[in-house]
Amino acid sequence: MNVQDSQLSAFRAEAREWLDKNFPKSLAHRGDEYFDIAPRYPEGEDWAAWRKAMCSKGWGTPTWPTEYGGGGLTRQQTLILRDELEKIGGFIPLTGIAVSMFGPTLLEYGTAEQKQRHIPPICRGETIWCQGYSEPGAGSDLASLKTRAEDIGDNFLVNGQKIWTSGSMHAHWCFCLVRTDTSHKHEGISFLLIDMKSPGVEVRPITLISGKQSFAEVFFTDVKVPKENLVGGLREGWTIAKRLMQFEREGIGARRMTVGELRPLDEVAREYIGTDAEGRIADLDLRARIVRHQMWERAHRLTVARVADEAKTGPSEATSVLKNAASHALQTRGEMLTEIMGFQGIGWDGDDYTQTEKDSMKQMLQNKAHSIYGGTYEVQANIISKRILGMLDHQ
Amino acid sequence: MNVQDSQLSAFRAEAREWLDKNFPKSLAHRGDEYFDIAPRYPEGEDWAAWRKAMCSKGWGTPTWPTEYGGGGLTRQQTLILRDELEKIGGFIPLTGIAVSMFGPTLLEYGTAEQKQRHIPPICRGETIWCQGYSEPGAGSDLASLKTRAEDIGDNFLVNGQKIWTSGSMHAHWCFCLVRTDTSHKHEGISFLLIDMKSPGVEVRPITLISGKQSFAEVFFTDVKVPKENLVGGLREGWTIAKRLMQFEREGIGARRMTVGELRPLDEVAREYIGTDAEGRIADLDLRARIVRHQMWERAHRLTVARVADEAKTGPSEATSVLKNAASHALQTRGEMLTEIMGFQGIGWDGDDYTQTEKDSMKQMLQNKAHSIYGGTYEVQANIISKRILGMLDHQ
Amino acid sequence: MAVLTEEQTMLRDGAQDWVTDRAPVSAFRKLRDSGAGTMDPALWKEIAEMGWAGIVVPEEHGGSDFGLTGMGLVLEEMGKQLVASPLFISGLVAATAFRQMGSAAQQGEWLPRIADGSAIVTLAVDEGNRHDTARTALTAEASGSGYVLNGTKTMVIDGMDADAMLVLARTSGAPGHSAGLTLLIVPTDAAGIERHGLATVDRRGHAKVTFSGVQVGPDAVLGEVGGAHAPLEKVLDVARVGLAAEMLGMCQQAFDTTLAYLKTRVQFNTILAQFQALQHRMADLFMEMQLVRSAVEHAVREIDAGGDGAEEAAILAKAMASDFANKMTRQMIQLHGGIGMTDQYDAGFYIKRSRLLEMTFGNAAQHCERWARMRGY
Amino acid sequence: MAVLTEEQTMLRDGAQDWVTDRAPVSAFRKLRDSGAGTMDPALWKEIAEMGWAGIVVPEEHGGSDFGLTGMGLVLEEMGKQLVASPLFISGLVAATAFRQMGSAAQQGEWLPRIADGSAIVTLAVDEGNRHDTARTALTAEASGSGYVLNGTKTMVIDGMDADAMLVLARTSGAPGHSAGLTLLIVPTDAAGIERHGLATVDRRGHAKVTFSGVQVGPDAVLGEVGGAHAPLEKVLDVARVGLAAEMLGMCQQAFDTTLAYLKTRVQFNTILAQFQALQHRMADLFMEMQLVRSAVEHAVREIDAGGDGAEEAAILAKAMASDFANKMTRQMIQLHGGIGMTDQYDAGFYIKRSRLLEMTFGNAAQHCERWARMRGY
Repeated sequence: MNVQDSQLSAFRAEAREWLDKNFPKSLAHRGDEYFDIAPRYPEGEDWAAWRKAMCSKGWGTPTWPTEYGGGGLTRQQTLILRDELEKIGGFIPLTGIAVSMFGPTLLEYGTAEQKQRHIPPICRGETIWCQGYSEPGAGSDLASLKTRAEDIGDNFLVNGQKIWTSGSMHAHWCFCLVRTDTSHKHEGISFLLIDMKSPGVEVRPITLISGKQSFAEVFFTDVKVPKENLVGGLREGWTIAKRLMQFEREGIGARRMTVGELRPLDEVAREYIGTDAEGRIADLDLRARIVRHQMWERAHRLTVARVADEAKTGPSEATSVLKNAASHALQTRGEMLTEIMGFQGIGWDGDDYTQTEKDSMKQMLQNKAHSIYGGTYEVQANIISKRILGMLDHQ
Repeated sequence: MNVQDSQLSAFRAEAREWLDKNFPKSLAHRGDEYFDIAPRYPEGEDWAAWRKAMCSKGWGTPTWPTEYGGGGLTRQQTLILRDELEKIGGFIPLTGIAVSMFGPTLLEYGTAEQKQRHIPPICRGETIWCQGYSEPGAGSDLASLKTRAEDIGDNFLVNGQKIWTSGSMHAHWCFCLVRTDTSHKHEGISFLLIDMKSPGVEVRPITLISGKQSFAEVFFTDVKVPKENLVGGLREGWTIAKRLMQFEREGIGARRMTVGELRPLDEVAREYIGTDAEGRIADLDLRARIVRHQMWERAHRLTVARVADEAKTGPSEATSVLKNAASHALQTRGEMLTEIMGFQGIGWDGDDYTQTEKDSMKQMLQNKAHSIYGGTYEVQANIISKRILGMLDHQ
Repeated sequence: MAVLTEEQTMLRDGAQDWVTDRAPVSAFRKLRDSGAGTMDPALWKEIAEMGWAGIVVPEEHGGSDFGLTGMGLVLEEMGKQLVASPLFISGLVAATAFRQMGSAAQQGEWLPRIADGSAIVTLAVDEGNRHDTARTALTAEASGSGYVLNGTKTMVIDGMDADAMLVLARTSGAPGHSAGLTLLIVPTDAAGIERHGLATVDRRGHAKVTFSGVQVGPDAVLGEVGGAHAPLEKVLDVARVGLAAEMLGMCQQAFDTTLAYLKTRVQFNTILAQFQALQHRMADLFMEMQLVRSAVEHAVREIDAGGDGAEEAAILAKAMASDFANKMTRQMIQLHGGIGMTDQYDAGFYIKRSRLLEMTFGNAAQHCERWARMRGY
Repeated sequence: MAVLTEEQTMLRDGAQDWVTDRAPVSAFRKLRDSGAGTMDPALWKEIAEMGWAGIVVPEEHGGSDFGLTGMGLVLEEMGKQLVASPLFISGLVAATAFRQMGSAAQQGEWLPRIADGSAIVTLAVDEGNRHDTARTALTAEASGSGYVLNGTKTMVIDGMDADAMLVLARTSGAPGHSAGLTLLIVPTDAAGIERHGLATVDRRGHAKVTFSGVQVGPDAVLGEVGGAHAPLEKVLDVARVGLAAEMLGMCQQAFDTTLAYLKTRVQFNTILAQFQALQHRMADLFMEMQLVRSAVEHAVREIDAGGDGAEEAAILAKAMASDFANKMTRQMIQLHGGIGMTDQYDAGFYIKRSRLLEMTFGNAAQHCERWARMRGY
């Protein structure tokens, strides 16, 4: 055992002991509830205590620098922390785009003042951020955005409309792509931080096919934004946005199917469909598909781990691969769960269905967004073929 | 029952009686042998007698006009004839591209002299034709062909190289696309009939991965072709070629998996893999896939029949659909047969494998060409999306 | 599309016009948003007036006897716009059950009322998580000269709007046995019946029905006591093909809507329809849809021909239509992108309705299993 | 690609250089065309001299004890160029069998000779159409202090070149039972053995071997009499992961070759790589290949770790690599078009070799079945 290994062992022992003392047993395997309703946090003493404990230690954002309230852990240490969490059904009590996308980006591109102002509240789980990227009519072609920010001296004057801004109903701040120059497409974009309490900001929730309202439209009408809220230089917004999207894809692709462990499909199938004399799931066609799906899911998880292992330095190019493979896994699982639950799997409301059953249908529908947001499946395939495989432009 | 129906009933009775008298029982369900070695015909008295009987009646080419030796049957009558043939394990003893592609095209575009000279021998099964279309380097982009035909008075002087000319080793004649004008791509092409015995024609067989030599390269070196062998006008070759390719796709897509009935995969699986206590194929994953495959194959056959039914007049646009669906069916079957036969399915030579076993491997490999020749799967998808669905050019 | 007779063409065109005009998907949206109910009685009245409820009913009982060939055309058109009506369950399924299993008296009593739309009759067969008639546990015990019914049925189609139900009950044997099943006609207002609507994802009128000592007379039995399984399976095969026709229409519409969207939506300065990857995906979907259409049209013919081929054809049609409807509705959303995910767009209605139809009267996997068993493997 | 240690990197690079330089696929073509044999003894000598035959052999027996982690890297490189050599069956499988099941004496006798390449040892387990050790019918009857073997084995890898075979024989029970199986080491020149080469599609050295009263001593038995099934399955799992590594290499090469072809071939005035439909197909293949790579590299690690995860990991690797190799080799031909169909191009070699490896020691479907049973469904 070399020096590094023994240090890691020591860290593992320390982490285990600390978690044992601090993780409320009542929350074991309840990460999904948490995840599901992010970015709002569940109420209750244990939830608050756990968040407070983890955030004080900086482990809500384990890899971020300690000077801004992060944990300062290495990638290896972080893996160990996650491993120990998983063993006890634990989870990191911070989630959402501030932690997974905006924070890392601001740490790279922000000024010292901007970091000092915005990062520590994120580490403490206090501020909720939303992303002002997509616009109606732009779709996958993000850079065709039209929301304008006009220079009016000390402030920018922002006018326009954003869509698909997740969590904007509860957000304190919005990081926003705005057009400061109409003569260039990509080079005319800037990256602005907007206080959601500013006059002229209006939020209208969007109802999805799953019934959820996790996204909204945001309207900006003559909103004044101080110039100190510009991240990077004028017209450097697209560069920052691309970096942030890389974090986003990584997050979407790399994240486990949920924070906790999902119930294996075969177990659900045995319950809902039953087994034959030899103990096999009675629907043999389904049984064969469950196997293939579980294999895919397992290989996807292994790939997430491999990519994390390989990408010791900087962002990995594999994020598009991970995202598309995850879409496939998630959506197949959703469809199969509906199929398995049969007449109990197509409920929408009422007491005839358990909460789990109703959730499974809604989740199946909601999952369809996984291959649309953060760059569609098709956009990812473009990225893979062009950037990784070097197949040039198709036009 | 209306007049038309009663006429068709009468035709059915007549056909049945005639077939009963003329079809040699010894050939029942042996259509595949025939098909397999086309365009050469199997030897033996019964084979010759059957060909002679059918060709004399014009039923080798049932829909062609009687004046050129065809059967003059309507589409409905032809379907009845095929139906009655199938009932007794019979088959039409003419096959190959002269019957399925070249003949119909010449009937549309040829002069009276050309038809009188070339069609009757085809109806009698006497001449074998090959297709001089593809060239090395052209691939799917057929119109980029380079073989030149120079006007030298009474003749054209042909120089160039063709590839993938199936059956050219045995062919008497070749219908050939040649370039008579280099200043236009599509409009510079003409359609020429070339006697394969002409001086300067050389044929070199191509060995395929299946070990078969059904294709060859054909080299033309200063070959003189009389001008009366030009079909259509100068530079009208591409129009004729496209019409012929439509017949080709129709033929490839519409043809049954073979002339006779193939052995059902489930039967092969029961033999090679065995069954469980409930009589199910012991390999349950395979069993599920066999079902899906059989359903696809069945639906494909029904589609062939439906398209024939719908396309009362003129060629159908559905040929690309039929061809791609057939590629899928054929190739899936080939792969599954190899899988089912297991260690007996991967033999190449020797007495350790039955002929059927060895053929199955070679067929699996040979089938891979189905989605390549006659317009690749991708070219068909282009045709479907652009011509049928109107999705415009992708560039 | 199959070659149609003049009469069939008129029927199809009439259905197309009526659906487009009177019952487009926006009408269903209004119905859903209003929360008023799961079918629109006014539309049902129009449907009945046009004679569609009697399409498979013999002329002597007031129908037009056009068979499934005719009904399939109407259901396909209704499927396109997701029309919510009891035409399928009453006009096709119940009518077929009476034709094939009912006595002359029962036919005389029910078929005219089904044909003119004055009675809505549904089928109550399912009990567990998935369709499986043999597992029927609801009992019908002999009592006096009639029977007493006890048990619960679920997924009773248009059950809240029905006037009567054809109830599959066990008169002998144990759940799992196909012998001992009996089909009985029971009015929904009989004493001891409790119904409540299920809030299913497609927001149609499925009901759960509880039978507590429901008394019926001896004339309630359709066909042989204890021998309902085989004849009912034939009725269900007709129902499955009807569902397949509805799903085919749904798929055709989902495809057409998606194609139209791709032809107008611009991304990266290019109309989406110009992207070759999307062209090829649409080409593959179109190809598969052709196979499904062939399977459905074939099944319709085989059912009407009444021969041995009907069972296989019904299996094929239901399995392929279910699989393809699943795929097509997924692609409808994917190819629409974000807008397809919103409730204000119709794509969600298609995927939700599809998931339900896929499993109604047996899903693709169950029919694949039937296919294998029918062929002895 | 997994993060490698310095030693592993050197091994992988060495293998890559040697394969490219000495044994590219053109070397295999020459071997096949010559009809001289199914392996090149000169190449085998070089392989042995580089120490690769001893990679999984303990140092005390002349090996380097690099484990499957090391051997997997070499097999992957060899898979890329379809190198025909007994490295897999002798250097990995037989060596592992001796390590895991052999006595100290047997290890001392065989492992040094396997490691230095002077002995080629193979495994004779298969008898029927498909891999299934429990179905073993070849008998080993006690005779004197030893055994007499009667029966036939097929698909014996490199059987014509082997000096000895590890033969799975039935000492009790009936075919179908996993109890009663015994593994014995038998020299190929023993009296009563007849071998002949099978002309398989990949043109490698598979043999059929007939045993007619072959006499062996009591020291021929590896491990327990009648108890070979479980320990042999562990050896076979190592073999399966080795095959998966070879298939991964084959797939990687098939992918790279196809990608390079698409980047140079022009159609309709456009380089094929510029067609979006082909870009997306390659993107999907690349994605799936990443999953396969993860499964294979994970299995290699689990095998070397020797824990409980090895079985599941081996199943996953063999099933996924088999399925993907099938798909990738099909696409290799399709995307090459006509040239891919010709024998003069190498694509045919890849698809042929793939079909054989897919079913060696159990195909994807069989491993899917194992997966389900292992999880109790």
